[in-house]
Amino acid sequence: MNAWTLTIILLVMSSLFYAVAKKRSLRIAEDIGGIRYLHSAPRYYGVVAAALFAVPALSVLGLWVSVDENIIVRMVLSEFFADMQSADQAEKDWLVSQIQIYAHTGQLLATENAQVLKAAADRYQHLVDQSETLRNASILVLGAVISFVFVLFISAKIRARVIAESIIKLFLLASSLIAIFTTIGIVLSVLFEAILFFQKIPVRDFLFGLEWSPQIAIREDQVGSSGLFGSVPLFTGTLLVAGVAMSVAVPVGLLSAIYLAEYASTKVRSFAKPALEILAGVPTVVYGFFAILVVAPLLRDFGLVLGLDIARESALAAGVVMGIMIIPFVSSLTDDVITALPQSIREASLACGATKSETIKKVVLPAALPGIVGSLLLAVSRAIGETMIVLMAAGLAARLTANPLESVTTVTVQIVTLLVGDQEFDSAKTLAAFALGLTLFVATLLLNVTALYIVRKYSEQYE
Amino acid sequence: MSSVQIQQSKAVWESPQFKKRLKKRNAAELRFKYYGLGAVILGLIFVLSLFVSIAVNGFSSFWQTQAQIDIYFDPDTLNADDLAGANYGKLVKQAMYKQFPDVTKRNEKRELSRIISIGASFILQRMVINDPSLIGTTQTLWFPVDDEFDMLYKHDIGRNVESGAPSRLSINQIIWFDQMVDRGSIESRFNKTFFTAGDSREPELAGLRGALTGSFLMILVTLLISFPVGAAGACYLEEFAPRNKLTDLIEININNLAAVPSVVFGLLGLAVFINFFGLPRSVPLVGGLVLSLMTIPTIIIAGRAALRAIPPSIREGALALGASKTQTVMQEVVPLAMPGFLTGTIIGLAQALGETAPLLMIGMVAFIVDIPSGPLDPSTALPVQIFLWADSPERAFLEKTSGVILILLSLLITMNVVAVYLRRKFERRW
Amino acid sequence: MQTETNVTVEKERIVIHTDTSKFDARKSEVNQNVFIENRMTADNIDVYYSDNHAIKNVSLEIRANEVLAIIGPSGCGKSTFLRCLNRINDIIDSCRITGSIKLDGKEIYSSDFDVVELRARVGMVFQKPNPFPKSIYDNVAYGPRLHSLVSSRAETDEIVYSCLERVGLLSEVSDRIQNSGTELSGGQQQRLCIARAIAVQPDVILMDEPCSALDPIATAKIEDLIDELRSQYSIVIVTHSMQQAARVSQRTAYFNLGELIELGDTSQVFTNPNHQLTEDYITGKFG
Amino acid sequence: MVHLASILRGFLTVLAVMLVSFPIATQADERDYISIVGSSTVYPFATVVAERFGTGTQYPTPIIESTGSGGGLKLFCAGIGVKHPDITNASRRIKQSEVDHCAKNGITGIVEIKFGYDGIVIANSIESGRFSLTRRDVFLALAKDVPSPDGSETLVPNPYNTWKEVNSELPDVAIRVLGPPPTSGTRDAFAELALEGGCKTFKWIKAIKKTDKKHYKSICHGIREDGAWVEAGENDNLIVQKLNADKDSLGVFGFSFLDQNSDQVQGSLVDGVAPEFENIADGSYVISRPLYFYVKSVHIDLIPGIREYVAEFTSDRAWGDDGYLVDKGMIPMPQAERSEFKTAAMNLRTVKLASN
Repeated sequence: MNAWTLTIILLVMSSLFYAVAKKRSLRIAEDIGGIRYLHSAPRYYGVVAAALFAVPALSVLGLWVSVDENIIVRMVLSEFFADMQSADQAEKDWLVSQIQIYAHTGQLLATENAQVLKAAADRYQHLVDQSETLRNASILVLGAVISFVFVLFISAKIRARVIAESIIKLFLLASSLIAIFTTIGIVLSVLFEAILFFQKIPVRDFLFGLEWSPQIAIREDQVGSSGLFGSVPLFTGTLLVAGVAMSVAVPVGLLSAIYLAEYASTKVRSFAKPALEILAGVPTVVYGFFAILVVAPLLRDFGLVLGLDIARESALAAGVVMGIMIIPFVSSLTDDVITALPQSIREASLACGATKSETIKKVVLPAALPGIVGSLLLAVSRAIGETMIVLMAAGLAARLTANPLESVTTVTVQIVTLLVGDQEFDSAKTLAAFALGLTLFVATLLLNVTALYIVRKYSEQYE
Repeated sequence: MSSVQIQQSKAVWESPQFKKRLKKRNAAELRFKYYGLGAVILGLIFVLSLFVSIAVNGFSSFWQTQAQIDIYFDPDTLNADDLAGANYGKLVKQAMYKQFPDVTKRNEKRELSRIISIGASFILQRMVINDPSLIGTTQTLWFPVDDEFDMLYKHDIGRNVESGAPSRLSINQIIWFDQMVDRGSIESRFNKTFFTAGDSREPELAGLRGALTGSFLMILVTLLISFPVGAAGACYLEEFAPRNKLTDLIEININNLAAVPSVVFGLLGLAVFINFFGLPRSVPLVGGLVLSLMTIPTIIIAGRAALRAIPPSIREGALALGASKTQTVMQEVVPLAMPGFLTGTIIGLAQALGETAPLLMIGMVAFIVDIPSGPLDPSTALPVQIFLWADSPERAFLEKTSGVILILLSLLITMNVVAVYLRRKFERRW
Repeated sequence: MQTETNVTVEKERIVIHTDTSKFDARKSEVNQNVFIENRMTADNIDVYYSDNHAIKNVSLEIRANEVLAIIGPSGCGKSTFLRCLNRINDIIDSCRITGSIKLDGKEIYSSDFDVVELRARVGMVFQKPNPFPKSIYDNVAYGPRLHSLVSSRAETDEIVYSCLERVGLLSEVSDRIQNSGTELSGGQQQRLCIARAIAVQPDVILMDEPCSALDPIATAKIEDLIDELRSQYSIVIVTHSMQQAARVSQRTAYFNLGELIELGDTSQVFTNPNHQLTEDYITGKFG
Repeated sequence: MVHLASILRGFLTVLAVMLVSFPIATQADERDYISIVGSSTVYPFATVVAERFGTGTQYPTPIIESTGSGGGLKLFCAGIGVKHPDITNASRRIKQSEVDHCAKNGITGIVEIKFGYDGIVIANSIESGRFSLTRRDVFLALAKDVPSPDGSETLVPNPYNTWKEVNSELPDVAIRVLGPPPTSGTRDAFAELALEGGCKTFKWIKAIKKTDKKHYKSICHGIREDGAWVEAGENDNLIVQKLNADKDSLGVFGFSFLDQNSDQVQGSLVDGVAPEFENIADGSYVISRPLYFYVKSVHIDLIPGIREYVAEFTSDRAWGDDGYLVDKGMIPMPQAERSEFKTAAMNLRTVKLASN
């Protein structure tokens, strides 16, 4: 039975139970004098019946699918290769793939033990088939029985609506819990690998080491670099690029937000604000391309005029483009903060004889400062975590420099370059990517939470 | 007294010092205003230069230079037993040699035959297999030219042979090509291939359909997962959740997740979906799952705002009629908040459509020619295709890259316009 | 109705101020019995918000050392008119004003009258107390610093403390003068706003329903303060409370639907209104 | 608003369908396309072959990920079955240790196909002067430790900052070479052919080889880490772009990239020979290396099309003297070698490394 057939059967069965339960509740209602005497509307009985069928069936299906292969393999191995119990994992895996490949294609990979292998493969296939049949039967039966029992016991007193509502509520709760699970997932998925990494490389060396050169020898006979995992150059590189970005985005973003909120006519505002916000919707890979296509050559030519040597892949080019990307974050968050300030404060200042700019500088900005700081922190967090622009435009040289004209590398770039291509999961090189990921996550988490705290505290002040 | 006081007061305001200060203050005011205006204009210049540079570079990718040649379907070359494996390139070469009978040297012949894209032989192969009766006939056909010549025709790139700068094109090739142009057998035509083909190593044969389909499948998966979950999460948090530590934790998590670097989500996808659950690499399903996790916080935040905008009177009205809390929410509140949910979803999906970094982590960067037919076929996505082509050495890929960007941007803009339209259409002031 | 409104356009009357008891010592050095002249005159003012004709051909004058109350039902344009007097309405894009308003004979809407100077000379107190989110001290010092009326810390201190004293706030906040102004109670905040306004030493103070957000005790304090301030400033107060108008003002203007219906001495307006509409409003027939 | 509610209902239905069908669908352990990993140097050749193969046959086009020779072999050797790649490309020969690693995971039948040559060029921007280097210059400029400049037989950390310091005939520009990381076959080959070639010219170092081979290797293959050698990732195209921008830098990459970008970069002469097609094919340009791909023979019946893919790769129209791979910059093997490897491929001859 393929996936679609099973799906359709499950759906049909659910609707069937819905219909049956609904009908039965209507019958009962008739007997006792009308629907009004039922605790809940008939369709709630239907919903509960359908849910009682589908939920157990799906849970069992999920559980089954995730464990059955393992169990079958273990059964086959213990049956035919009892002597292999103590063999190492690689050998077992090899045996299993031999069995599976024979079962699927009828191809024998090795000549030794051919008979046993064939028998094992037959057994394997048999078990797989059996398991599938058993699985399908059991989920259908299980769901059907539970649902059927419910249908049997439908009475005017059963509070179907309450049950249905708690099922819905449970689903809603589960959906909101996704956020927590995602965070846990992120932490777990980087934590284990990071711990493995820190067993090889001391945390101190990682956090405070001044040299980054993770290309340790990947084979014994290959002489590579010595494998230094000092992440300081990465963080300085990240901060350098983010710094350049912020020095573009903060003045432009802040000033344009102020202009649009305080000076611009409605007409200008209604055109310029969405036009600037387009920048937030442009994918970062496009910015990366823009950086190498337009900005880097432009900066380079400009540098030549000034007698500066700007590397094609410079922190400057990446930073400037990233700054352009961040402008709308700064400006729209600032705009929100500024426009949320009560108009009365502005009027008070103007009525004292302040000019508009004095009002802005002396009253509006100081009052909005916490909110603006919060939004700038969010923008910094965005800059630190940005990947594609730096990947395409900043380069790979892990250099400890504060000169934005040179090429630097960032945490995100290293994560990508360490992981893309080589998926082997035990060398310190790939593990380093997870350690970097963990650091990045923690750093942005701190920034975000601080920013959110500030913003929330601030917005409470004016509510 | 009053007149004296008036005099005094006037004296302050009309003193030259005050007037001078006033002038200064007004100048500062004007300056500040112009700084702001300058910032806005600078921002708009950024927007404009981004779009213009991409459009200028990318527009020509929608056209492809094609050459007209007469192909003789030589029965000697086309063995009826093995039509698929025949040497179709030879037909094209022969046709070209016929056009330039003077070319006899082996080396020159090779150069000559390179004018036409190797895609020509694929086209012939398809034609012959579909209609074997063509064998023995002569047909006048249009074929794409090689990307170098495409660049030559469109942008005059590579012509500077005489100036001594090296080029990949030989003088002979340029002369022959110019002769073909003079004969009228070279034309710039709409580049259908760009929209119907998958990736290719030959720029003139490369298309974005594979990436487009990949993106579509991925966004479909994202939509199907993130919309219900996001909407449900928003409902719970806004309508049902008690104010306690757990809710606070969820809120902090959601707000934080919306700002977590996307590359970290890539790490999550790699560790959880590929390594733990054993899903295959490079497939849209995994991409969609990762993007869902990124989109859900956006939808929840937008959904909560939509729910918050619905006045309590609606809920009170329903509750007063005896509806349960769940009924009220499901039947009265959610339908009213639906435009907000949809807007949030579309904006979230638009973000997801442009994401690249997490896809790099889960292996969606391979060379894939075939168009994926389902969420479990390996594929790339539009942004990844941009990344791949941006790194390609062939100059013709530069305009292809800009071309894909144009398509991607127009998709994103369409989605955002739809979102804005929905918001305007269904927006209600309570 | 137009004809009635013209009643107010009288010749500038010379009124001799007789009540000198409230003049403080410094002021009484000056000749006590002098002409009281018009500080501000508004002639044929019309205000439009987009298509909405909010003020219709209003003319009135504001005299030195008087409290002029503007009363009328909600939406009659009293606040709008008040906000024209220091051009604070300028910040509303759709607002358009025609007519002439003069401060000491100088047209305030003309281009050579700087709006900054105007607002410094015509202070304003708003309906809702709106102290800056700064310290009490900085709130009061804001105006003087802005206009460089003070050049040293000592001068600033002097102004701040005397203004706080004037509004009766000094004793209440002396120990927390560096605390935020937003921490004060509503009545205190409003008095702080008045202190902030008088710190600039304006000629005219506009008050837009200054007590509407306050409890009766705080209101009483503000009313006393207004009466006291009259000695030094011209005050225009918009209020929806007729009792308040009767208590604090010398003259009262009654607005209805953007028109000035009646203007006269407060006692006359409240006891013997010239116009039927005014009488109806005062006797509570509508409003 | 009703239609919006029905949209929601529709979504929920489809979601339910997906929830059920996905876990079952992902169970299907099937793959009908060839999965290829490996060297970034071979990537441009392999992708072209794959594309032609996909267009010319009924089989799906193979999926190719560029992972570097080392990373590719590691993936290749990880196991048998649809989850593991079928073919890996390499720009150097497989090592015994890798064969052993493969065997440990049950991969014994590895078919080796050598398909052409690639020169490794040391190139710079066309706008700068052309370098003429010896292997000894290269070694002295790039090795981590070099013989002391005072002539004694001791090693000192590389003291050279400019090319002129290395060899007075070279220009006075800072040593800055962009090259591939150790995962890449290009790096292996460069170390083996260029560095070791220069290294051997010091007799006393060569003598170490006999006594302590490991030490000898670490001297001759160790590349400096003080910034003069910049690991520029595995994407050789990126190096070309960087050279174009940074006129003083040199880059190390495959000949095909030089060929593709001959309007932007130029190859330096090595030992007096220019990196040109003929010179590499006849071996007079010394830094050239063979290109390989390895096929997991047990997968041949598992995944359809592998045999045909190999046939396409080893066909004359691909790797022949006039083949399309030559157009992409590969240097073809002599006819004899071609027919040898074609036979080997068709007979699935398993790789046997001479013990070294």
